[in-house]
Amino acid sequence: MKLTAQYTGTQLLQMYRQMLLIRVFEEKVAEMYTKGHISGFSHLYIGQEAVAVGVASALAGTDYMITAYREHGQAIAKGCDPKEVMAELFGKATGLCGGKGGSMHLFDLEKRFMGGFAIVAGQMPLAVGLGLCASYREEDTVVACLFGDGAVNEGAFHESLNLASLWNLPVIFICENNLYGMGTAVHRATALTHIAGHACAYGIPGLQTDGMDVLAVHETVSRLARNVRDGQGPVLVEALTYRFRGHSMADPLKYRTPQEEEIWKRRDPIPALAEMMSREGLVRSDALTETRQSVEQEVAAAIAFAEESPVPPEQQLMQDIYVPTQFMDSTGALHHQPMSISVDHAPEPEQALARRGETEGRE
Amino acid sequence: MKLTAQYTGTQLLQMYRQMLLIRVFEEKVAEMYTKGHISGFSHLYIGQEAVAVGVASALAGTDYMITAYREHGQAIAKGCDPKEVMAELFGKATGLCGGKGGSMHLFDLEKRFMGGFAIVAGQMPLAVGLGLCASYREEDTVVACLFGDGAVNEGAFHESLNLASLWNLPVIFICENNLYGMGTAVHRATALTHIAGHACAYGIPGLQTDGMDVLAVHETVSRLARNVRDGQGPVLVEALTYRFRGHSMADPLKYRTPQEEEIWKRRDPIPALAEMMSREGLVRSDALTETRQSVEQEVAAAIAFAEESPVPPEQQLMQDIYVPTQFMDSTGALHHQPMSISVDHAPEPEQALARRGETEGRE
Amino acid sequence: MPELAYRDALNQALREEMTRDGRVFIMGEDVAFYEGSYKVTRGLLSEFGPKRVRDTPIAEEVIAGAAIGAAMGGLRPVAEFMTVNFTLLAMDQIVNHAAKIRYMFGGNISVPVVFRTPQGSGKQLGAQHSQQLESWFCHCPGLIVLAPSTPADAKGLLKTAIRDENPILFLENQNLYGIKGEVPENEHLVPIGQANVAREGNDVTLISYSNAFHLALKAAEELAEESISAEVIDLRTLHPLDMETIRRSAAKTHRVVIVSEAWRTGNLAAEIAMRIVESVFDELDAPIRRVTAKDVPMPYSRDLEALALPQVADVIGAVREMV
Amino acid sequence: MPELAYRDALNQALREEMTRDGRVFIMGEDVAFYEGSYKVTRGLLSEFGPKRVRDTPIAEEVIAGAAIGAAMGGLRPVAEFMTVNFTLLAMDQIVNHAAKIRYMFGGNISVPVVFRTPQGSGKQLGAQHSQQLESWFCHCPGLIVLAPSTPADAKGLLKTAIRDENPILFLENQNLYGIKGEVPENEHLVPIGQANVAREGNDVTLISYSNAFHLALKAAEELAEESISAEVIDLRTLHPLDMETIRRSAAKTHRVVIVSEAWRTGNLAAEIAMRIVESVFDELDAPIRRVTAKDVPMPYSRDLEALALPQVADVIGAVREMV
Ligand SMILES: Cc1ncc(C[n+]2csc(CCOP(=O)(O)OP(=O)(O)O)c2C)c(N)n1
Ligand SMILES: Cc1ncc(C[n+]2csc(CCOP(=O)(O)OP(=O)(O)O)c2C)c(N)n1
Ligand SMILES: [Mg+2]
Ligand SMILES: [Mg+2]
Repeated sequence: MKLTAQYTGTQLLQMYRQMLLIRVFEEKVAEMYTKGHISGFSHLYIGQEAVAVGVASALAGTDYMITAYREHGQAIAKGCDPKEVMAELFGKATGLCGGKGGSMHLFDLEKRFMGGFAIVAGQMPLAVGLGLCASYREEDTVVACLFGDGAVNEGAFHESLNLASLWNLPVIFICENNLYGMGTAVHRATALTHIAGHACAYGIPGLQTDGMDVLAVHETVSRLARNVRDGQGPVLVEALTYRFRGHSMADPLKYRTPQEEEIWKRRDPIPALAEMMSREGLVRSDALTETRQSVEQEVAAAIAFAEESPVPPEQQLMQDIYVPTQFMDSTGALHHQPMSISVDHAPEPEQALARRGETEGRE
Repeated sequence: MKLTAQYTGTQLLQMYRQMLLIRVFEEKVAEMYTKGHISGFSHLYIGQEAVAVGVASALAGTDYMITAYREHGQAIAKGCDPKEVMAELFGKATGLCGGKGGSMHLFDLEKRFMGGFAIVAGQMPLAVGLGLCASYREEDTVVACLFGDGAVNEGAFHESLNLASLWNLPVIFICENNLYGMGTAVHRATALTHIAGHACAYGIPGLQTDGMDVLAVHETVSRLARNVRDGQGPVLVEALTYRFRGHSMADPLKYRTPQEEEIWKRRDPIPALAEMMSREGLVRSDALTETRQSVEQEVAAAIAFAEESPVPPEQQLMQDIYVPTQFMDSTGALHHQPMSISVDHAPEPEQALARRGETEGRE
Repeated sequence: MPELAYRDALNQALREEMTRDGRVFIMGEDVAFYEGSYKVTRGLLSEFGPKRVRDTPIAEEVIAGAAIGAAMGGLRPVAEFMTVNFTLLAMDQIVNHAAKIRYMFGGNISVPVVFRTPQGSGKQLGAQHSQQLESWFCHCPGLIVLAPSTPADAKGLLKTAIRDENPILFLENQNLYGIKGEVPENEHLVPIGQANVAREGNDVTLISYSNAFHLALKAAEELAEESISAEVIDLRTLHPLDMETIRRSAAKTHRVVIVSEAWRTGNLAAEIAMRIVESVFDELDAPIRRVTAKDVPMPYSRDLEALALPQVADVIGAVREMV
Repeated sequence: MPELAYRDALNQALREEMTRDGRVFIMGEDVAFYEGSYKVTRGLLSEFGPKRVRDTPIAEEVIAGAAIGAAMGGLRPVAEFMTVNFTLLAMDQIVNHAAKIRYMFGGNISVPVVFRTPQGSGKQLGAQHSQQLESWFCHCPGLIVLAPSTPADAKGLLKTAIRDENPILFLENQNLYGIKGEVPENEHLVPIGQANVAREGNDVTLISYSNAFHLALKAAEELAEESISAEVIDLRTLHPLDMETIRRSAAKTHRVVIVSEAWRTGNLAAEIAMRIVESVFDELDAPIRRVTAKDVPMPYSRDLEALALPQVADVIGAVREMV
């Protein structure tokens, strides 16, 4: 089938640009990590870009995405500003979370990027709760919940899929099966290696998609998202993919063969899309060059922004632990006099405020 | 098919007696509870007797059974002395656990009854560990792990079945599907109500059996036990059954209709077996009467034993918290002088001692 | 003021808050159709319907997590764990998610979830069903821990908790559901972080909460007959601690006994004691005493269980040795 | 004596015990093929084979539970949680099963399981990966809690733990895996329940353990230059506490500082302090000081993280204010 039948050149170029942006961003992250500008754990997404971009491009801006710790690329795909992502990795005050979150805990409420979480499968129950919000408020929002193949073995996976199915919630569970959880191959961790097949235990559809093909992912998720939005309940998607780098920066990668890596690297989703577009004459070759240049500039700007940004001031340490209550400040310290923000008028999360009218109107 | 083809009259009468013993025992428990001799929670097994007896009669004495809190009948079926079970319910020093366990925590190492547990699905990971022992020591022991339909929704169910399958362990997972977890019907708690069907997610066999027919249970479990003993890995059995009483003594039973209860009570496994045996002329009717009398005597003796037994002495309170170590006693208190029992020669669980030679010989 | 049982005061709080705010909903095991295993949610399903009163499977991790996610999305979940023992299955969601989400995301989101659950021992439920875990929850920044001991506070604190923007562990007590007391109607809000001086006295301060508060109160009554005047503080909020009230009382009576039904070692009582020592050391006439449960898994047998738990006589004994 | 890194001392203990006793085996995430994410189990798969060195799925509840079940069946499992943060997912099995099984079954079974896991903060791993949970585990009768701070104790305590019949939380520290020290060869067994007076002194006692012990030791060295003589106690066993050693030292120096990297409120430090106060109150010349982490989920940013954690200067500061 011709791409032109389904996509405009602009759409494709946009997907290409997003994937490339993530790739170049991540390569810079590796460099900055080695230089000591970024610390802690850093789990690169290189090789898996087609999944994040395929998923995000199939979602509406008001749809939620929630995920694990390998999430720099997913955050960018969902629309987060690479500057703020990079600043967060640098631990700077201008980062998405003011430097408090770091690589594993990116978050952007406005973009409905509901967080990177560092406990394997920990985000899955949360996704059910976000789905419940949509269902409760009768919105047509969907929740894309991303997780790794390793998460499938956690109890939280089971409890989440069961409850989402039982309550018919609009959640798209997307397993990025990159064949390994750290050094453990899927077949050594999961009895039923066909992950999409786990849907059988929850009475929901389970589909496999090619996670190295951004269009395949985009199409699978777009189609499913329509059904989910229609109230047909959750689905499980397995995107077959591969991380080109180690689990984290420290991984010596002894558990994979160079042959296996080679096979997958030949399927790199970024040149693959470029080639497809060129083949069908959908982009001029200088458009690709221009894209690379603009991406490199964007990443360089992100680095510059991160480098120049201030570190969080000392007094930030004890801030944001709590939302102040009548007699308690955000550090958890108690005060004798009621504070200006009283319980009744406590600030609410943006989205709750925004939707309040709606909700009240409906009930 | 004629019963005579498969069972001797003695076998059948033994199963009948076991079921009746459990029934009469449980009716007495209800009475003693009402009189205040038994406290805490008490979850009666009345109606489900065919499952415990069908399972236990299909196991060898060296096979393990491990289960939840509705376990009086299961303990008796596995060979525990009704006297000691009743004494435990009375909280007496002569009880199976010296009065420390109570209704939900019966235990008898000698009978390989590895415990009643009160956390829904909490026994399932333990069963995997017991299965691992058998596999590790290359014994042909099997582990029968009993649990309710409610447990299927817990993460522990998922993690346990996956690991047992992955490691090919000799565990028979037996779900007693009595249609309700407390007041919640299966279809309101589990997306895939066909519980045996959950086996699909673990690549293991899943079978349904009639939990109101002791012979059906016996045959299913016998057959599967052979395969499991042969090293074919774990299986999931769903026994369809019904508890004739409430969830516990306090349950007003508002969530079920009298009609539904009637239908199931008509399938009472005890008269059903009696009728089958009589129909085929396998027992004389006075054998049934004698059985009832002997069962009633046995239960009366259990009550007498429990009533006459002493309560645990005060000093028992702080005993058995720890196995003494070199400098620590069983209360957890530290001593300056090494105690007579030194770390190296600490007493070991009976079964470990018994098998030690074997294990060492093999490795 | 009408008299209500503790469970009915909670029920009233839920009903009022659900009426006031359409975002408030209830979820948990057997909370709807079965009306709660302790009947706290009685009548709510029929009043508010299945959308807002939701039965869940027995799956504590997703009960906790879905409630947290719903709170992140702007709803006001009140999730029930049938008993505190089952929070052990949801610890990761409570401690590593609910408590940390706001901070680790730089204050860009709040998690207004209330986890209700009964604690309590003394009903011969055995080791796995007889625990008090408040000392754990208080050792976890990001959580607020409430533990009302009276029907009025049960209502007032639950209403406040539901309106609060923070993740809250709301610890009820299975021994208290039946106790009765006067409960203000409608807008009765008890602030978080305020202990209650439930009885004034001069000779000794008894600090307590939840069911143990009633032991302390009983002890104070009996001590009064011996002309020992005990002040009794009901903490109500366990985290953060109202040290101001505690200190004031300690500085007044110069003697402190802390009563808790949780295990002794690592009990929150030690924290309270240390904070008193750190701030009003010179005011104390005697070392602070702790009256707690013994360090033992709870035995089933009635007699042993009674020995494991602190009794009124133990409180009185501790006071007598001090004054 | 040969010098070994802490991780290699642990490795040696595992190797020796597995050689000695065929019932000992290892299970956990990435412990076999990957050789452990902190390389503690390096070489063991190839030496002992896949039956005795077992990779598991990422499924902490069944890792804990299967280890407990195996212990009940007569094996000697050493189960690894990749970090202590993930024990939150196994809390039910650890607290409601491992710790209670022996008691609730009337002493008729034992649960000889060792749960190894690293704790530790200070590596910018963020809120969900930077916790110390020893205060929780110590508030749980039935468990033994060990936390070695040196390679020699790491080896000696792990060997003892593996031979012990009780469920043991063996807390390693990710900041210590690389430190080196002399380690006795072969049968080196450190008894459970014995603290180590690592440095003698007269003016103040610094009580600590795990990584914080090294802060205390450093502080003692710097204080020596100011002619303040600090005694440093390395607890090694956190539960049960060696109060005898602690009391003896407190009675000698009359001043105590407790150093812990866990959160302040509800920290085990309060328990230790209270026990000292309860037994040698009159011997103390100053209120006991606690130097702990701040009550905050751990921030990622390097500077903020350093502020959240106790530093050598904090220990020194606390001492200076006392003497
Ligand atoms: C509950 C839990 N257990 C263990 C870990 C340690 N850990 C971090 S990532 C990881 C592997 C996860 O693999 P997978 O889900 O396949 O995701 P991938 O890294 O391949 O993206 C493990 C074991 C963790 N973070 N959380
Ligand atoms: C983890 C956990 N959650 C909740 C409970 C409270 N509870 C006790 S029994 C029960 C119902 C279990 O139903 P099922 O597994 O079907 O067993 P049945 O009682 O029908 O034998 C519940 C919810 C518990 N004991 N453990
Ligand atoms: Mg993976
Ligand atoms: Mg059931």
